[in-house]
Amino acid sequence: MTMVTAATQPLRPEFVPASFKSELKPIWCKGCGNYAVLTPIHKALAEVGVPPHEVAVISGIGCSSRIPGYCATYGFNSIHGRALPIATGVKLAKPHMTVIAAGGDGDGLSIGGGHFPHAGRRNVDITYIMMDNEIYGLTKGQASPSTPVGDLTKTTPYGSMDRPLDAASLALAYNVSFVARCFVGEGAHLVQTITEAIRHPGFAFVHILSPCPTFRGVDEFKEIRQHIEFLPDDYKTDERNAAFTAASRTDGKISLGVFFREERATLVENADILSEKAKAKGKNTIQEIFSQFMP
Amino acid sequence: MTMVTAATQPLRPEFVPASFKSELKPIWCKGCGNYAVLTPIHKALAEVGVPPHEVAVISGIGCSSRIPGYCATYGFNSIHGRALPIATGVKLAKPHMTVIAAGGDGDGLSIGGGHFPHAGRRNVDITYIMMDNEIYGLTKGQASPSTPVGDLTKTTPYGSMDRPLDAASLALAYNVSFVARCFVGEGAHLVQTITEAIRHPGFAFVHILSPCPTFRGVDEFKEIRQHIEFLPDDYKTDERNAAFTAASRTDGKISLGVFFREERATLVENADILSEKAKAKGKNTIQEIFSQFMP
Amino acid sequence: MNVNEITIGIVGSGGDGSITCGELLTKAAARVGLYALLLKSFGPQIRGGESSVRLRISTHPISYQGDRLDALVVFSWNEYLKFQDVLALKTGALVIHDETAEPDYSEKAPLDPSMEARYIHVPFRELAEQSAGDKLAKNMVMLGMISRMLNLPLDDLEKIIYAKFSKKGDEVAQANHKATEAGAEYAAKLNISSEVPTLDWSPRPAKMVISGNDAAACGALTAGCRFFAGYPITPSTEVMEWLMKELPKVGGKVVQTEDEISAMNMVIGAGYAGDMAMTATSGPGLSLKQEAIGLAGMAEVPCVILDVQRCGPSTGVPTKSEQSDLMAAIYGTHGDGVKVVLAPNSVPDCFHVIRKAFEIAEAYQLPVLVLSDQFIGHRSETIDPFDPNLPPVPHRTLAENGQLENFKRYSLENPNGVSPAVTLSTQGGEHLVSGIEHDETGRPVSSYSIHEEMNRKRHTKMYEAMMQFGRVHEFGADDAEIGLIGWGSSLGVLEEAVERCNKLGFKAAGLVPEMIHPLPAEAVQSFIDGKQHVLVVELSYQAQFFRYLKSMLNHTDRMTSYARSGAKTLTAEEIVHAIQQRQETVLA
Amino acid sequence: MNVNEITIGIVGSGGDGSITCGELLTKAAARVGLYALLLKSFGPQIRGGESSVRLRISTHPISYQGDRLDALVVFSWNEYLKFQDVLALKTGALVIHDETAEPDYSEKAPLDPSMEARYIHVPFRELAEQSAGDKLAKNMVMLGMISRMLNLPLDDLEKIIYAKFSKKGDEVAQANHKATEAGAEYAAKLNISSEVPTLDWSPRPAKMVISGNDAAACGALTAGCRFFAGYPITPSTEVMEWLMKELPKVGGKVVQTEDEISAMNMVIGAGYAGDMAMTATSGPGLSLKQEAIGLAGMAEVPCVILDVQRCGPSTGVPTKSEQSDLMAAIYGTHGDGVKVVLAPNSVPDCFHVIRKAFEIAEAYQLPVLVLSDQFIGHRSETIDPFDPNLPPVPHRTLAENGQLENFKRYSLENPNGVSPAVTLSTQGGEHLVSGIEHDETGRPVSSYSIHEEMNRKRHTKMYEAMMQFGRVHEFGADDAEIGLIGWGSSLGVLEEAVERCNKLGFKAAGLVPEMIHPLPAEAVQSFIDGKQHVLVVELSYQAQFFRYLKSMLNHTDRMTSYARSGAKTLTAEEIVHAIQQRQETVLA
Ligand SMILES: Cc1ncc(C[n+]2csc(CCOP(=O)(O)OP(=O)(O)O)c2C)c(N)n1
Ligand SMILES: Cc1ncc(C[n+]2csc(CCOP(=O)(O)OP(=O)(O)O)c2C)c(N)n1
Ligand code: SF4
Ligand code: SF4
Ligand SMILES: [Mg+2]
Ligand SMILES: [Mg+2]
Repeated sequence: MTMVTAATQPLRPEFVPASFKSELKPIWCKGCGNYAVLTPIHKALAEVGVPPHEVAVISGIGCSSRIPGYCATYGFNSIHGRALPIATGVKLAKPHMTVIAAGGDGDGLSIGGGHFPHAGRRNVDITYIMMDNEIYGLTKGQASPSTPVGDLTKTTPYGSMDRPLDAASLALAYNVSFVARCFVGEGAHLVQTITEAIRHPGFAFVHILSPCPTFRGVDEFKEIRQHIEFLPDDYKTDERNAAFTAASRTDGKISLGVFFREERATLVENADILSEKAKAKGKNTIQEIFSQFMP
Repeated sequence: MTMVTAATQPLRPEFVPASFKSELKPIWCKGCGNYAVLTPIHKALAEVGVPPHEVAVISGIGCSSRIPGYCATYGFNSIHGRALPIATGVKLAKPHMTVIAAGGDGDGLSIGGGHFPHAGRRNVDITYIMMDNEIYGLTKGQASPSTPVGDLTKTTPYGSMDRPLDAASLALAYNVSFVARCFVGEGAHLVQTITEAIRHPGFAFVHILSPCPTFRGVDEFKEIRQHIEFLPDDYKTDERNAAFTAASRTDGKISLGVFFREERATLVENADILSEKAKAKGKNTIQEIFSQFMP
Repeated sequence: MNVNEITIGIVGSGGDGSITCGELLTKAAARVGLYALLLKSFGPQIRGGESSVRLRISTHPISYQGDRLDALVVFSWNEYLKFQDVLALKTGALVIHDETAEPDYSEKAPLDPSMEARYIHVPFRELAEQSAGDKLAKNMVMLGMISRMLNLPLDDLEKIIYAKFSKKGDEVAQANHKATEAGAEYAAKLNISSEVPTLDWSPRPAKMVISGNDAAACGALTAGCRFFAGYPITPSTEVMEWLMKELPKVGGKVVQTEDEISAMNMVIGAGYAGDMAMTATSGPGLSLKQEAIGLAGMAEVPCVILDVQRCGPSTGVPTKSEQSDLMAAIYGTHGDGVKVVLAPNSVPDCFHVIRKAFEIAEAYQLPVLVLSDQFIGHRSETIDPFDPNLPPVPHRTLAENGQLENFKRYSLENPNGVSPAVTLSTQGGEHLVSGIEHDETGRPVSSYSIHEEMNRKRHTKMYEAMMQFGRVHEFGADDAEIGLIGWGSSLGVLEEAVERCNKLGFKAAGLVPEMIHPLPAEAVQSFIDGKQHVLVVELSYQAQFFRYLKSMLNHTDRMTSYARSGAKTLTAEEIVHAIQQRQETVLA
Repeated sequence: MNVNEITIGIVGSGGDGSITCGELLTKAAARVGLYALLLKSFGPQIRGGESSVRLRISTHPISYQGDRLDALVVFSWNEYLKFQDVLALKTGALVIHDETAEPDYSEKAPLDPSMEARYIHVPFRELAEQSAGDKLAKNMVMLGMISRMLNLPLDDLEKIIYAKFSKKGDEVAQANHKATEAGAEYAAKLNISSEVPTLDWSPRPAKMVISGNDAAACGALTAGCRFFAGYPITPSTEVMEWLMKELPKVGGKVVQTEDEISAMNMVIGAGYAGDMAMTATSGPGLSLKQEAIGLAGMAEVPCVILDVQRCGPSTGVPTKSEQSDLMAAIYGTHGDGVKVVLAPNSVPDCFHVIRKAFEIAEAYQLPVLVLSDQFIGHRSETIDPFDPNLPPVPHRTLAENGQLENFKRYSLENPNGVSPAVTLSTQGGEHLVSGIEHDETGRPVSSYSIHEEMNRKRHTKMYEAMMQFGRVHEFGADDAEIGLIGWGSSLGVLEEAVERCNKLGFKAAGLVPEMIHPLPAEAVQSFIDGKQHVLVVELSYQAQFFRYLKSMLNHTDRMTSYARSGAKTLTAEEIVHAIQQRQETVLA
C-alpha cells in the first residue's frame, strides 16, 4: 500500500512524467491553457512518485474535463459537475490511491457548485484542480460564474452583469484545508503547488488560471500575466480570515500561492475512527448484528 | 405599483402583523423556534407596509419551509432546496412584489447549496430567511451541514465528524449584498433585521438561529443564548473581509447583527439595463427581429 | 370461538401510545413464533399528533394486512375519523373504547349502526392509575387486554416490557408491567373470549420483528455491500440510518451526502473503484438521480439503488404508499438507459431481493434499481430469522493478467455483453471510463456503428440478466380462467384475492414478477395466454404497470386494468369486487 | 439533363471552409425562393478540425435530406472517410476534388469502383490564388462552381458574400466575390452541366434561412414567452443564445442559470407568477429537470420545456441526433406526473409547435415538453417566412372577482379539470401552492380520497388537452395496406419512404403524431386498424416509440418495429428496404 505522505522526495523515483502521459492526443485548441496544466500534473505525479495504477483522475464534462483521457492512470470522464462526489466515492473505496478531481470553472462553480462546500467540510483527501478560463469552452463560449462583469459572450450579448465568483475565496469559506491559486504561465510554481496539494493530507484545492484563447481571445494570457502577484515570502498560511482577504483582493491584483493549509482529520481517517467506535460497541458479527431484531 | 424603498416608515400603515397571518394553524412542535420567526416576519411586513397581495413567500421542504402556509400572502411550498430559483423567477416576473425565500439549513446549505452563490452574485432583490436549527427536522433528526462536530443524530450515531458550514460566512464569500445573523431569542432584533432585509435593495440574507427542541434537545435555546454577542456599535458594515472575520469567529462566540451591506445594481435593475441595451440596437419589432433570417 | 388469525386496530392521539402498544404486541407474537403484520399511520405532525396501528396476527405466514378489523381500540373518535379509510370494521366487530375520555361514545361513535359493532367501555385511565400509578400507562392496560384476547403469555410480555423500558429505570418498567397485568385481568373478567374469536396457537421458535427497510439494509450487509451514500427522505431514511450504524462495524463506508445527486455519484465512484455500493431514496430523490443512473449504465458500473416509493407526483404524500415510480424507474433517465429493475413483495423479500440486486449488478456490471414502497418499507412483520451465514454475492468478473495487455474495458468479445473489469489500483489495468459513447478501450467516439454496437452490448447484458435471474411468482389454480397480475408489495393482497376468488367459484391464478425490467416476458405471456381474462392490479392512477405489460407482451386485448391512486392500501375485497364486475361484463 | 432537385456534399478539414460554402449556397437558394436543407457535421474538436455539409436544393418543399449524393466536393479524402456514413454517393455521382492537395486522388479515392464515380480535378488553390490573391478562398471558388451547377445567379451570390464579409472590409468581400466568379467561369468552361444534372427553376419570393433551434426561439417570442432560463447544452444552446439576444428587446427576462435544476425552477417561479416561461435543454438536462417538472405538473404551473435530443444514454454523443428521450419525456418524473409532450417534425414546425406548446400550457395549466432533436435543431432550411403578426397565444383563464372570495386555486368545479388561476399580486387572490398533495384551496392533505380526486383532475386536463389539440399528420395512399408510423423529425424521411413504396407498388401511408402524450389514440388506432402491416420507425435502440404505441393501442400484433441507434440520420432507402423485408415475411 502506497501512502501519500508529506515527504519531499519521490516515493518511487522510477516514475517519470512520461509514465503518466497517455497515448491519446489532446484535441484542445492551439494555445489552450490546459496543455500547460496537463504536463505539470504529470510532473507533479512523478515528483510525488506514485505508480500510475495507484492514481485515479476524475473529471466532469468540459474541455478541461478531458484531462483524464490524457493521463495513463485510472481515469473517469464523468458527467457535468460531478467530479467531486465520484472522486469521494473512489477515495473511500480505495483509500491508498491518489485521487485527483479536475475540471472547469463551469463544472465546479456552476452545476457542481453544490458539492464543493461539502467536499471541503468532509476534508476528503483528494486534490481538486480547477482550470478556470472564465468561460464555457466546450459548449463554445457562454458566460461562466467567473466571467468578469461587462464581458461579451454568447449568452451575454450585451455584457455580463453578475458579479463573478472567486473559487479560492469560496474554498476558504468552505473550510477547505489546502487552498492555492496558480497561473499556467508560471509552470514551475504550478508543478510545485500541485505536488504539495497531492502530498497534503486532506482536501486540497488548486485554482488555476488557464486561459481559453478561442473564446476569450489570445490576449487573455498576457492580461493575466500583468495582474498576478505571488504572495509575500512572510505570508502565513494558517489564518483563514487573512487568507480570505488575500484571495479576494479588490485592488485589481490577483494573488498566487498557497493561501491556507491546515492539518486535520481527513474523511478516510474519520471513516476509520467511525469503524473503531462502531466496533467498540461489540456485537460485530452478522449474527450479533441481526440479533437486534429478535424480540 | 408598490416599490420597496429604504424608507423607515410603513408605506401602507393600514396593514398590521395580523394582516399577514393565515388561518392555517402551524403544526410545528411545541417550543419550536420557527414560531418565533413567523411572527417577526408578519411584523416586519407590517413595518415595511406592503399589502399582503404584493408579497410572495417561497420555500423548499422542511419544517421551516412550511412557513408560506402560515402567511396570508402568496405562498409556494415547493420542493426541497429550490426556494431561491423559484423566488428569482417570481421576482423577475413581478418586479414590484416583495419576495421572501425561506427555509431550513438542510434546504439551503445542503441540497439547495448550489443555488445560494448564484442568487448572491446576481443580487436578486429578494430576502432569504434561513431558519438554522442544525438538524433535519422534518425527516426526524438527521445531521445537517450545520450540525456541530461530535453531535449524535440519527445519521451520526457515533458523533458527527464533518466541519459545519457557517451560512453567513458563505453568503459573504458569495458577494451577497446584505448579510445578517439573528437568534429567535432576540425578537426585537429579529423584527428589525428582517425589516431592513426586506427594505434592502438587492439580495438580503438573514441567518436565524432557530432551535429544534424535538431533535436537538430543549436546552439548545439556552445554550445559544449563552454564546451570542451583538456586533459592537462601531462595527462597519461595508467591509466584506472584516465581515467574514466577524461572521466566522473561532472563540466560541456567535456574532449577531448585520455583517455587511452594499448597494449595487440588482437583478431587476440589470434586466432593465439589458432591455435598454438590446433595444438601443434598434430593430425591435418582431418583423425586424425576424428579418435577420432573410438572406 | 377459536380462530387462527385476527386483525386489530388501535387509534389514538399524541400521548395515547397506540404505536408502542402495537409494537409490543408484535414482539410478543414474535417471541412465541406467531406471524404478525403491523401497519402504522401518523398524522402530519413531526412528533405527537394522532396515530393508528393495524395489526394482523396469525398462526400461518401472512403478507396481507387483512380486509376489515375484528376488533378496534379507540382512544378518541375524533382521531378515528382521520384513519377510517384504513381501519374499516367487520360487521359485528368488537369496539373497545375509553370510557372516561368520552362517556357517550356509543352514541358518538361515527360507525354505521348497520355494522352492528359491539361496544365495550373500558376505564383505561382508571385502571392505569390504579395499577401503575400513572394514567398515561393506559396503553399498557390495553396491551394486557389484547394479549389476553390473543392468548399471549404474560411472562413473554413482561420480558418485552422490561427490554423496552429498562433504560428509563426498573420502576418504570415495573409500573408498565403492572398496568399490563391489570388489563389482562380486566379482560379475563369481562370474559372477552366469549365476545370475540380467540386466537388458537401453539408455540414455535421465536421470530424476527423487522421492517422492510431494515430487512433491505440487512440484505445489503450480507450481500457484501461496503459502501453506502444517501440523503434522508421519507419513507426510505431508515435504510440509511441502519447502515450508518451497522456498516462501519464490518469496515464499510457510509456518507450522508449533500443531496441525492451526490449520493448517486459517490456510489458510482465507489462501485467503479471496486466496492459493492448502494444508495436508497424515494421518488423525488429518484428523479434527481436519473442523470447519474444513466452514467452508471453507460460506464457499466455495478451499483444498487433502492427506491422506497411514496405517493407522487412531486412531494405528493410522503408518508403514504403508491406504485407510481414504475416508469420512472424503468425509463427515467434520458437515452436508451441500461438497468435492471426488481421489486420485493414483502418484508422478508426486501432482504432477498436486495441480495439479488447486488448479485445481478456485479454479474452484469450495471445499476440495479429495487422498487420497494412505504407499505413494505415501514410495516413490521414477524418473520423467520435471516440466515446470518449467507455468503456475500460473487464479485464482478475481473480481467485476468493476460487480458490486461492493451486492456479493453469494454471488450465486445463476450457474447453476453459482459466485459471483464478491474478494480482500481490493479497494476496494468489503467483505463478510461466515460459517460460519453466509447469504443472497447473506453475512448470517446461519435461513430454510428460503434454507438449501435455498444448499445447492443449494454442491452444484451440486460437481456442476459433477465434470462439468468428473471423470475415471476405464480400462485392459484392450475386451470385458472381468471388471471390477476400485480407487482411488488401487492403480492400479499393478490394471494388473498386469488384464494377468495377460488372460494367464490371463479378459477383464478395470480402472477407477480420479481424482475420488472427487463420483463420475463415469456412467463408472463404464457400466463395471460392461458386465461380468459386478466386483471392488472396496481396503485398508480395512470396504470403504469398495465401500460408497461401491454408494451412488452402480445395479444393483450384480454387484459384490463384495475388501477387507482395510492395513499390507501389495496384490499382483497376491492380486487374481488373488481373481478366480479369484469366477469359480469366479460360473460355478458 | 434538367432536374428539379439535387443533393451535394462538401467535406474538408479545418481551414477548408466547407461549412461557410454550404451556408452561403443555402442563402443564395433562399434569395431566389428555392427550397434547401443543409446538414452540418463536425469532428470532436471545439474549433477547427474536419467538417462536412450535405445540401439538398429543390424547387419543391423538402423535409428530407435525400439518400445519396449527386455530387461531392472533397478537399481531403482523409476527412471524407470520417463522414462516409452521412455522405454516401449515388452510382455515377460527380466527385470534384482538389487537384493540388492530393494529386493521385482518383487512385487514392476510397470509393468503390463499382460506384462509377466521375472525377473532376479542380485546381482550387490555384484558382483562388489567381482570382482572390489568397488560396484560402478556395471554398469561394467551389461556391462559384456549385452555383453554376445550380444555375444560381451570381449577383445574388455577390450580395450574400458582401453581407457575410463586409465586416472584414470591402476588400475581403471583393476578393471572395472574385474567387466565386472564377469558380463559376471554370465550371462553365468544364461544361459541367453536360456531366451532371442541372437544377431547373424559376425565381420565387425570397425565403428565410433558419435552423430548428432558431425557429423554436422565434416561436416562443411570438407566442408571448417573456421569461427564459436555461443552462447551455449541446445541441440546444442556440435557443438560449438567440433568446438572450432578442427577448430583452420586447421586455422579456432571460437568465443563464447555474444548472438545469435552477433553470426549471426559475421557469416555474415565473410561470407561477403569471409569465409565459420556457427553458431549453438536451437529455442530461432533461434528467436533471425531472423533479421540478413533476412540481410544475402538481402545482399546475404553465411552462414549456424544449428538449433538443442527442444520442444517449448519459453524455452519449452530444453532437448527433437520436429519438431516445421519448420515455423520459413522457414518464421521467416520479409518480403519476402530469404533462403534455409534443414533437415538431421539421425546421418550420419547430416554430409552430412551440407556439402550440405555450397555447396548451396556458389553456390547461401544465408543463408542455417539446421533443425536438439535433437533426432538426441544427439543420438549416429555407422556408416560407414566418408571419410576424401572429398574435400571442391566449393567457390562462383567470379567476373572476366573484371567484376570489375564499379563492380555490385548485377548484374541482370545472369538469375539464382546469381551475381559474390568478397572476401574482392580484388583490384577494392570495393562496398557497405546493408540490405536496393539496385540497382545492391548496392546503396540504394526505387523504386517499382527495389524492385520487386531484389525480383525476390533473389527468383530466391532459386528456382534455389531447381532445382539443391532439393532432396527427397522415399522408400517402387512402387505401394503403402498409402503414408507416414515426415521430418528430422522421416525418420527412417517412413521406419520402411512403412515396417510394407507392412507386414500388406497395400501397403505403404514413402517420406522425404531433402530440405524443397523451397519444391521440383514436386516430392512431384507426390508422393501424385499416392496415395489413404497420412498421414503426424510430432512432431508439430500445424501440421506445414502438413500446409506447403498443402500450396505448389495441390489436397491435400487426405492428412491427424498425428501430436503431441514432448518430446517423434515417434514410428512405433503409426504411423501404425494411418494408420489403417485412412484406416478404408477412406475405410468405
Ligand atoms: C447536465 C449537463 N448540462 C450541460 C452540459 C453541457 N456542458 C458541457 S461542458 C459545459 C461547460 C463547460 O465549461 P467548464 O466547466 O468551464 O469547462 P471548459 O470547457 O471551459 O474547460 C456544459 C455547459 C452537460 N454536458 N451536461
Ligand atoms: C429531493 C428531496 N430529498 C429529500 C427530501 C426529504 N426532506 C424533506 S425536508 C428535509 C430536510 C429538512 O431539513 P431542513 O431543511 O434543515 O429543514 P427543517 O425541517 O430542519 O426546518 C429532507 C431531507 C425531499 N423532500 N426531497
Ligand atoms: S475552447 Fe478554449 S478551453 Fe476549450 S480547448 Fe479550445 S482553447 Fe481550450
Ligand atoms: S421537529 Fe424541530 S424544527 Fe420541526 S417542528 Fe418540531 S421542533 Fe420545529
Ligand atoms: Mg471553463
Ligand atoms: Mg434544519
